[in-house]
Amino acid sequence: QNAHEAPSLAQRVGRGELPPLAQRIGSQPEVITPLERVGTYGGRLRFGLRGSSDHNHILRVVGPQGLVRWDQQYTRIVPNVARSFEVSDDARVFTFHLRQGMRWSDGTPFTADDVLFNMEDVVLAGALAPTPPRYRAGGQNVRVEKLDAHTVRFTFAEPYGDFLAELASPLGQHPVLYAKHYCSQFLPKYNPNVADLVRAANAADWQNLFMARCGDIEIPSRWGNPERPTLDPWVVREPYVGGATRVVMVRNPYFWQVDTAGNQLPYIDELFAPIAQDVQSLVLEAIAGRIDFQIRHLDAPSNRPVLAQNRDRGGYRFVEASSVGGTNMVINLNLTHRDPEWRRLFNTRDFRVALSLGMDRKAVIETALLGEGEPWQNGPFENHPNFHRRLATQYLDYNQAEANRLLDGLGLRRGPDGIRLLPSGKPLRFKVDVIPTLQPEQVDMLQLISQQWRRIGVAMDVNPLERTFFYQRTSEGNEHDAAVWGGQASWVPGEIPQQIVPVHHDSRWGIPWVQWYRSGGAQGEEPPASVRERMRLYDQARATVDPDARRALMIRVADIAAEEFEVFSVSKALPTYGIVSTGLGNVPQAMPSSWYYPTPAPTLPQAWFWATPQRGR
Amino acid sequence: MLLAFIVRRILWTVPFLIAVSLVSFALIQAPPGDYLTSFAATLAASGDEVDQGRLEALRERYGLDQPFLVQYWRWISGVLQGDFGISFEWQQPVANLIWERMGLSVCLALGTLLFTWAVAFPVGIYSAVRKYSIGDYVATTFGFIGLATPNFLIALVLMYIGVIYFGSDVSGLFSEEYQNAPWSWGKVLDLLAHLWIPVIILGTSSSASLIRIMRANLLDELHKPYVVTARAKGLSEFTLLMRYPVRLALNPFVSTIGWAFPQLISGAVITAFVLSLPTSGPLLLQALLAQDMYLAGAFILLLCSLTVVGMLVSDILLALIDPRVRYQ
Amino acid sequence: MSVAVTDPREHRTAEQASQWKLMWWAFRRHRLARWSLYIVVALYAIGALAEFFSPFDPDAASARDVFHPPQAINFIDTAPDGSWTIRPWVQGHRLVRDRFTLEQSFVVDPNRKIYLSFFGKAEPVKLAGLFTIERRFLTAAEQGERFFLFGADRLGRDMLSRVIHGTRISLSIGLVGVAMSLVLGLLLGGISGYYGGTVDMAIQRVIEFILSLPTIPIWLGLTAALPQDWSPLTRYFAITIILSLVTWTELARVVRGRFLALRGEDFVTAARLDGCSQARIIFRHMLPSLASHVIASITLAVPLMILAETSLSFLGLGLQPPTISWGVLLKEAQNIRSIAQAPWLFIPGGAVCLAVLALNFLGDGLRDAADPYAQDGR
Amino acid sequence: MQAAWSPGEAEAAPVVLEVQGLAVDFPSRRGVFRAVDGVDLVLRSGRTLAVVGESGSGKSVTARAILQILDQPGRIAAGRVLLHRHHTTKGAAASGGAEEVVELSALAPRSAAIRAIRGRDIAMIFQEPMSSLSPVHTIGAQIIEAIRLHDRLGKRAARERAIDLLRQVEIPRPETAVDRYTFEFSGGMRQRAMIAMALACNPSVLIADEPTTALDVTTQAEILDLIRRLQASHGMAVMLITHDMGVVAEMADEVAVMRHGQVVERGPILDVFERPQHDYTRMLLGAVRALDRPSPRRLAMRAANPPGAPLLRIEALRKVFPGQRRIFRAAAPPVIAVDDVTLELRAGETLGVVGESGSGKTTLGRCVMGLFDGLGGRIEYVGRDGSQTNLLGLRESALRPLRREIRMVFQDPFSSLNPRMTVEQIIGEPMLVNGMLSGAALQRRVAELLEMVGLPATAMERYPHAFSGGQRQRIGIARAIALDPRVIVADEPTSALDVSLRSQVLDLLLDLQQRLGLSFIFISHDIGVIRYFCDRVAVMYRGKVVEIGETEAVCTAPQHAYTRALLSAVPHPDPRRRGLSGRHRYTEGA
Ligand SMILES: Nc1ncnc2c1ncn2[C@@H]1O[C@H](COP(=O)(O)OP(=O)(O)OP(=O)(O)O)[C@@H](O)[C@H]1O
Ligand SMILES: Nc1ncnc2c1ncn2[C@@H]1O[C@H](COP(=O)(O)OP(=O)(O)OP(=O)(O)O)[C@@H](O)[C@H]1O
Ligand SMILES: [Mg+2]
Ligand SMILES: [Mg+2]
Repeated sequence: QNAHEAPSLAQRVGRGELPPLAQRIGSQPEVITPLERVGTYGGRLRFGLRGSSDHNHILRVVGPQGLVRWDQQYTRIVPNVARSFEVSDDARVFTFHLRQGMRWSDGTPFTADDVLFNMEDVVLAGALAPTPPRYRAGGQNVRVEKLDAHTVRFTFAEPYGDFLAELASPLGQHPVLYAKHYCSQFLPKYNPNVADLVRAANAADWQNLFMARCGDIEIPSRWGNPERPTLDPWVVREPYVGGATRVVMVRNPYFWQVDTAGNQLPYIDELFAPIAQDVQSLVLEAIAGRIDFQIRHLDAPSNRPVLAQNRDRGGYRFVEASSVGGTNMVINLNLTHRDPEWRRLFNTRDFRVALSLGMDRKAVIETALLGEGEPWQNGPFENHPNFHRRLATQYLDYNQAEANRLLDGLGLRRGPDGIRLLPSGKPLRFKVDVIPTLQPEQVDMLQLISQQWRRIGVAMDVNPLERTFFYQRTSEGNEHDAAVWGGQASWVPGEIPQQIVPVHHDSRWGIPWVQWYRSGGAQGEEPPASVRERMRLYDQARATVDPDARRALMIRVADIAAEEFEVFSVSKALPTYGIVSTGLGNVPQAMPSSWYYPTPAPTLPQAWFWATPQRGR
Repeated sequence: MLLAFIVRRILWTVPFLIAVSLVSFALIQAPPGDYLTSFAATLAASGDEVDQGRLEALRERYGLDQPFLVQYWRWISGVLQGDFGISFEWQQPVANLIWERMGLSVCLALGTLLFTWAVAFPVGIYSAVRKYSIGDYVATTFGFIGLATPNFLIALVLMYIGVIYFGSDVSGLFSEEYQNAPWSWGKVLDLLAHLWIPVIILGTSSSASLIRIMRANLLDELHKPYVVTARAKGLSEFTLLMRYPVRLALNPFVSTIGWAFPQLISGAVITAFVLSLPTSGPLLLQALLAQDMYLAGAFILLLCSLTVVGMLVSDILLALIDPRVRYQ
Repeated sequence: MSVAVTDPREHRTAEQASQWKLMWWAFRRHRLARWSLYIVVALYAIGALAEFFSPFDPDAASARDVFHPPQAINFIDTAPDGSWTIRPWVQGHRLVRDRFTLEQSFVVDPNRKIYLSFFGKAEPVKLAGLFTIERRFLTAAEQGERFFLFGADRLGRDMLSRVIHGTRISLSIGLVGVAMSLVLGLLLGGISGYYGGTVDMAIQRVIEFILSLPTIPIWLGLTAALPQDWSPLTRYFAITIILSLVTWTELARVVRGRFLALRGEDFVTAARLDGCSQARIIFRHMLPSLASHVIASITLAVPLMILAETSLSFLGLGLQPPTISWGVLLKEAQNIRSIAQAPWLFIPGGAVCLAVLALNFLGDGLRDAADPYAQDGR
Repeated sequence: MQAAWSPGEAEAAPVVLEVQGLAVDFPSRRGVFRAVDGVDLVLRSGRTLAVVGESGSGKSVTARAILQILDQPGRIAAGRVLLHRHHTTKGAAASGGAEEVVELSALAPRSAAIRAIRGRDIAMIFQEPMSSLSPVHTIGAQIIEAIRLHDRLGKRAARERAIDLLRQVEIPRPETAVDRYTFEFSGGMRQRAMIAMALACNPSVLIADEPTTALDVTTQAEILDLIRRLQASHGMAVMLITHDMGVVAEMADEVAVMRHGQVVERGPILDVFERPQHDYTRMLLGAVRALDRPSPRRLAMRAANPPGAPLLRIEALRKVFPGQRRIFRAAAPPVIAVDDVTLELRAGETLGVVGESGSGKTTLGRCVMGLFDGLGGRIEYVGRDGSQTNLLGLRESALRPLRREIRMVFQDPFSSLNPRMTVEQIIGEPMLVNGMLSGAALQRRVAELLEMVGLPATAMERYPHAFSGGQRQRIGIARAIALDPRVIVADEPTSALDVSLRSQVLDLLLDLQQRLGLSFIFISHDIGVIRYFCDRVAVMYRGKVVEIGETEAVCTAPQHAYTRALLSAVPHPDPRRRGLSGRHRYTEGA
């Protein structure tokens, strides 16, 4: 095989610091077909990080190198770390074949033992955290076996069709997350003297030390230790730790992907992420041309005019991150409101229909969304296989008269100031909770809606809350009247359809039902029959492998949801735009935008390259 | 005796700091939820989803499900042994995170303090002595414009101007090559070259207020009979001013020293945030917002200690410059 | 026997001016202070009668007018035939928007003149929630027409109306905080300095305690303790009070320092011997000596209080839209987009400056009026 | 002009300072007030010009105008002030005898030229020494500053010189006193510190504005001696502003009499004393003589109405000021200001207190007012209803009603008046807070009180700083009598008043005494005033009462050696007896 490598690595090989390329990538590297053409080596890719809780941004660029991944179109699950996989017909047994000669970033071979270590000693042992439900089915943990040095088998007690999608999601990387030879030293099972290490590192306990050194999927310390061996295209040089001002990652000499010409990926030498605390300074960095690729943090519509104006100065173009479906803002009335009177009202379908008809969606879109958008309720777009017309488009017209008729029909008389009165005589006035810092346009939209609802005699107050308060109040406390949240959804495997079935803490229309579902009926409140039915169908869908069967089940869930019309919203979720430097090649014009995908990792940044060498110093 | 006084004050700081730590711990915990709630909220806000089961497990591991006093005790007993605990967010010992940042913060605060005094003193004296002169009006107007503009807005505008018109970056405290370099002369010079921008941003409003305070207090002293006496001795107006009325007008200045420092540090938080300064401000803010309580607690405790020292210095100086107050 | 020795050179006039009168006379001579007083009164009038002074509903959004630039008023209306009349009007603008970049621009529409009228009719509103008015200070002559003297914001809302409405909250609730911290600072600082001893010790420790806590956790902690279902305005009021609970300490320390020095003065002793109550000694005799300092620190505290919410909003606290205050307006303007494309959104900052400067010069005037040494000067 | 002074008599001594047609204006709301109106003065080398005159006649303003340190908004409206530098010892040495006349009035008040003259050529002692010293610098620092400003002297040398100066002005223990603060000094000590400061650079011209008002006669005599010595050795010209005709007689070579801003008479001392031309001068001298003997009115009053039962009984009173704790140095030794004083004040009687400066008179007065804690002994006060209360250890609230009955006149009029209140408010304050009067009635009463002490009603709306020293003192008196009290502790209440006014004020007090049965504790160093006004007198020395008795008895047959020394130092208002008094000093143990 005539493989090629980056000049810097070639030098190191020449100096004898590294084994030759063939030994590093083994015999079965993944061959990537570049999007546009075979690239050239060099340069660095700059993207902006924020100082806190932005570790997933690194993940999105580096990619969650799990056993499998989504393809670029977000339609198919393809092998990744695994060379190939097989799924049994009953969707209970999953066999993964690993790559021969593949190595961790420090040169140690990667084998089935690593998978076993990850699963048995860490995940299933619950050593650090309880086993995620993702690795359970039918109330039992998955069984993991090593068939040979390069083959592992996962066996579930029950059918579990969504398992591959779960593995492809950024949360499903556990089976190949930790290098056994390195991380096992922090487990008492492997290292009886772990206490010494703990003391030397000034850590609280071995768990803490393990987390600090080896990280975990969703915590920043995953990027905090340059020593930790990984399977990623770039490895940490300057870590993401508290107070860091930048993160630098350099190419992994053992990375296991090559292009069609046999060049080892990644093309780009270095990831360089300056840390800005404030979004506005990120905008400035972009304008100044100090950022080569960025979607996250910059994608608010309000930034777009400035970014557009400065495209030449910053030397970037826009890249579209198209939404998978759904909407940017779902209004969730709290159907499980603590006050029975409100609960009764919110649970009245006609009331919700009236509110939906009472919104002048066109005006809101025109004003708050800069004219971009289309009236929409919920669910995937027209071109998506899961598209559900009724759910998406019912009650979209602006029809004050009908809304008033419905409300009058519910016996809600208007009081002296034009606000309707509840049966108890209280004015019909409720609050909608929103996080103002998150998507600022939500507040604007709500303000406009509030003015529109006033005309049908409904008083709504916008209640902006800091995000922790919001979360506490709406997702944990169930203390809200109503709340808004984003609702991008296409109901594909791995993604939670929280707006049509209340199974997640973002289903703010029925939090006690979520608790009931998650606790298996032990906590929360038993939901009504229609919700229970949807929960059942959803569980069934998750167990199903066959895409068509699964889709049919999800459509049934959507049918019920459309009938119930529990949540409603304003406009289609619009594509957001990121910026990408004009000199960067192999970057698609558009990419799906989703956490489960997660943007842009499946577009393979490791195959991006600098077409114009002067950029990306 | 001064020594006894200082010793008494220092002894007093111990229970004081304990009380402060208790209250600040309570304040950190006052917002609803805990680190994990905010962790989940933040991730959810970025479009990332978080695993609920993990949260529960972590909550237990961090002891966040324990009663307040138990948690406090866990923390403070560690602190007393020099162990500030672990930052939840970064999984690192807090002590590793704070020192360098705190050092830079102190640098910045010191710079700002010097700048403020260097500006406020002469200008304040000038505007008192030449009351209602053009210079006085100019100083007043500019001062108030500075005061009426949020610091971070100035920062933002400066950054914008820097980028658009000069193509240069005004944020941060170090050039790229020095960011993670070990300390050296070059790095110090680099720091100084970057420090002046935040110093000016932070210093404008505080110098504006000091100017006004100086002016007000000086105006009160300028006509006192003892000033005339001094004038009759043949002192030059300048020496006269400095030695007599200014010295008395210093009283409020000195009273402020006590908290100028910690306040500069905590007041700079948002500016530092906008300018992405590697000072303690942004980290403190994150820690607070994220309810990363040991980290936040350590910062607060440090700031409190600074205040206590500042107060001590301020009290001693107060006694030095005004014998009427001496140990009353 | 009566001993009356009078100095014949001192002409006697029948009326004797009281100190207040003297101060008022002295104040009147201070031209800038007088003008500042007018401005402050005008601002308060505008704030109180916001509905009357603002041409439009401050919340009325309009898609057509997003980021509409400010228009200048013309007073002379020239007809095509060259004749002219005096009638206020503004030039109409047309919106052009780029679908892709969402960038928009307004081009002057030379054929459109929007005529304005003073005291014209407009949609009836409730004035300060009390009674309904139909007329506005300045509106479009034709109902339904819009014009933007201060430009429009991202939702096409009229900035002029918003600034006018913001006056109300910023100059009322915002200043309540100043007043509260003033009262607390004077009272506790005064007591501490006047009595000294244990009281002083206790108060000083409290002050140190409060001062030593960094402000941000206090804000976060205390505001978090506020019930979430309060209306934004109530919450804001409470936050203001919380702010003042922190800010009084600085004044108190200074007051204490000065009181310690002052309380030994003979004139204070004299007041004691005159039988003045302690409150009177503190407020009538000692405090006036601090008048300059107090006035200065009030004028300094005002902008901080008005703007406190801009910092608070960084933490997701503070006053939130839809409530309007100058701080909220400024906070909404705090982004690169406004700086680059809609600088008129910073007009509220100008309003803050105007108010603060006016208050400051007013304070200067008061200070001078109360300064015996400045009585006859100038 | 009055013809009292004929140029032919001009002495050979060269003219050092000349004031020609000086006029000073104070613009005010009611128009321009001309405080000094065409004053001509001449100061000669080695000679003393005494300026006497009515309180408020513009003496201090003239003095200040010379140095261009007028208070705002005062300004020199006309006239010239000329300094003949070549006639001064210093100037002659500097200029080598060449003629050098500096027109001070033409120099800008802040110019370097005039600064070089202030303090060095012309030094000034201010009238109100108690307020004229910086409260935050030590006495020493202020003197050293004056020394080093004009003489190139090392720090140590300057300090030595400061100590020496303090010693010369009779400050006890000057080595420690240099490091003390103004507020630790008694009134007289401050005045002496002020004098030391003025003399620091051996000025050619000394303007002394009532330099001895707070000094007892013994100290006063020493100070006057000191000035005379300097005059002789340096040819210093002195402008001595004073109300004490004794001092004038003792010191002056020439006298100028001022009234209403003008010099109404001037001439050599003998001429003026023996052949006064102006009515005012005659009245002044008449008043001096009247003050030299007991007031006939008082004697008549006592005959008709002898003093009653004891009203105030002071027993073994003791006040110790703890030694100041200092930074970086050992604590100073404590000061026993009042040492086992036992006194008794009867109803309707006036008890004089005389004594050396710093002997604890003011402290005694303040103890009676209950202004100090940590006192030893008792102060028994008999209320109107005959009840007895020990004032010591009473709480502030319990003292308040008593303070309506016991009032005080402060030694330092300036600092005892709130600078930010108008005179109306100051005098009205006690009546207002005690709920006696308010509104227009209060204003009328204030006007009445002002008139009683010889101030016009227009004074009401002015602030204290715009008055002359004597006028302020009278404001203080008006405030004390406003409440119709039973006891007044008056601390040097008439020291700044001219003689005629002084007797009028004393008569006013007698009048009140008669009407209200008032009792006085009257602290003064002016033996004349004591004799005129007091029934009994207590003599204090170093915190102790060394002698107490009927005034006449004490004055004519003093028992204690200190009293004898005191009386021997009393200057006589007769220039022909100058230097004749067999003055001797008393030192304890001697
Ligand atoms: N700052 C001022 N503003 C207005 N008037 C003033 C001011 N200073 C002094 N005067 C007036 O000028 C006049 C002269 O005052 P001056 O102090 O010279 O009197 P004096 O002769 O020294 O009296 P005394 O013997 O009482 O000290 C007084 O009537 C006084 O009221
Ligand atoms: N606050 C104080 N602290 C320390 N020592 C003081 C204080 N006040 C007065 N003294 C000292 O007490 C002594 C008596 O002072 P006091 O003022 O009673 O004297 P006096 O008799 O009134 O003198 P004079 O006639 O000069 O006014 C002096 O030696 C003085 O230095
Ligand atoms: Mg005088
Ligand atoms: Mg005295």
